[in-house]
Amino acid sequence: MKVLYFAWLRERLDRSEDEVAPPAEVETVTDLVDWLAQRDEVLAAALEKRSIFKFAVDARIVPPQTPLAGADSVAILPPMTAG
Amino acid sequence: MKVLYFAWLRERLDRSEDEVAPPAEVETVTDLVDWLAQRDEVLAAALEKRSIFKFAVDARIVPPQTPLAGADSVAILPPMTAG
Amino acid sequence: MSVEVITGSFDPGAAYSEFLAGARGIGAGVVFTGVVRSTHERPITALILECYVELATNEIEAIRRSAVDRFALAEAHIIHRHGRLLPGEPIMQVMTLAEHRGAAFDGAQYLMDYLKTDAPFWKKEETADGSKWVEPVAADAVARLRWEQT
Amino acid sequence: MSVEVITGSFDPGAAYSEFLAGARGIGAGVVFTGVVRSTHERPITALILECYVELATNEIEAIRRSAVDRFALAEAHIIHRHGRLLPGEPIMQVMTLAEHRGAAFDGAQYLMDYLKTDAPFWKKEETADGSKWVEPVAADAVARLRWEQT
Repeated sequence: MKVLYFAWLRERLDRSEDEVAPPAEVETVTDLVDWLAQRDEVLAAALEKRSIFKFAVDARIVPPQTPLAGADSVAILPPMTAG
Repeated sequence: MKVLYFAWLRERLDRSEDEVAPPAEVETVTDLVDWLAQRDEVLAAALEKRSIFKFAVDARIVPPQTPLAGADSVAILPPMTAG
Repeated sequence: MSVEVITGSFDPGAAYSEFLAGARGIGAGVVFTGVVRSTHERPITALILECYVELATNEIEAIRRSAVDRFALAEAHIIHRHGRLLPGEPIMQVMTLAEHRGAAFDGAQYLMDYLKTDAPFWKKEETADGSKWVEPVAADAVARLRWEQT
Repeated sequence: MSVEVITGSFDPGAAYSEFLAGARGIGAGVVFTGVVRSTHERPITALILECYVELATNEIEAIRRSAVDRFALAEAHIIHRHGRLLPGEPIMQVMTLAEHRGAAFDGAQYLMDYLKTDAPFWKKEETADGSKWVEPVAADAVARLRWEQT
């Protein structure tokens, strides 16, 4: 599964994506983000204010409690500034 | 002094303007309209619902109680439908 | 030129391009275009717009200045046609330019709401059965009121 | 094509002309254009827009459909650029078409308010002193809320 990073989160991590294979108990987007944060201090620090982020599974914005079942990609999205 | 008529008021009167010389006691726009209505039954009937009309003196919309002093033209304006 | 009261047609997109050309460094542009409507339920062959041109020019310029002041617009431009117009043709257009989108949208809506009730134009619809003056819409008077209460 | 997520520039007026070309018989068109701002107080040399293109396309199309349904729009079109943009260039444009002006204005404002908070674009300002990500504006979150309360 791919994890995608954008904007200042991408810059802070110095990469735009990770290829990961989380264990079976990582069931939801929230579980995945927790699991990623445990393995990466920089990510953990960047995600400190977790509530400001949105998440997308396979290019659709979803609530954090969404199950990962079968997902190819999960994106972690800092607050957007379109328009 | 010219009195200008527009839209359905112009059609009902079958003319777009009158050249008039009201007496000195006709001091305001309201006075003028009253004076015109006394002289013209068709105009009196057309102006029955007086409150729906607006008035312009020398190409500026003005309140009905505006003095005529020195005016070159007074326009009687049916409800507008711009836009 | 910020107010145009014209008889010929105009190109809404070209007019907008020209308006925006002066927008360097300004963030938000809004346009409203009114187009002659002809629907299946009420087909018309033409729309005749009568106008008191001198008053229209004065009145629209006054409305424009009041919008520019009230919403701190960087620019505002109004085009309004009169004469005989065909279905699908543009009748009028307002364009506003402001630092932020709220002011640009509010300015354009304010201009429309005031034009509807205060600009000396009168519409007559031409149909297969003859022609008829368009009645003013009560909603237009209500739309205008909101700007007096705020 | 009702949603365009593009890197090249576009001509706001030409895009509006093309949009209106399909408007025969529809009364009201509204456009909003966002332009790259560079002010005396905060001069920038460029605006970099990062985008998650696939998500942007999906999300903007979802917002577009919701606006069309909610305001009974005859048509709605959104153009949004990404990449490196210069001051004075258009960033994005929304265009709506409806029977009456209220729906056209509301539809365009709704689209803007949702795009601001839900479309995956991130702005970075490039200045003489370096570059900096643009902070989201609290007013944008508030602007969006009004559509949830009505």
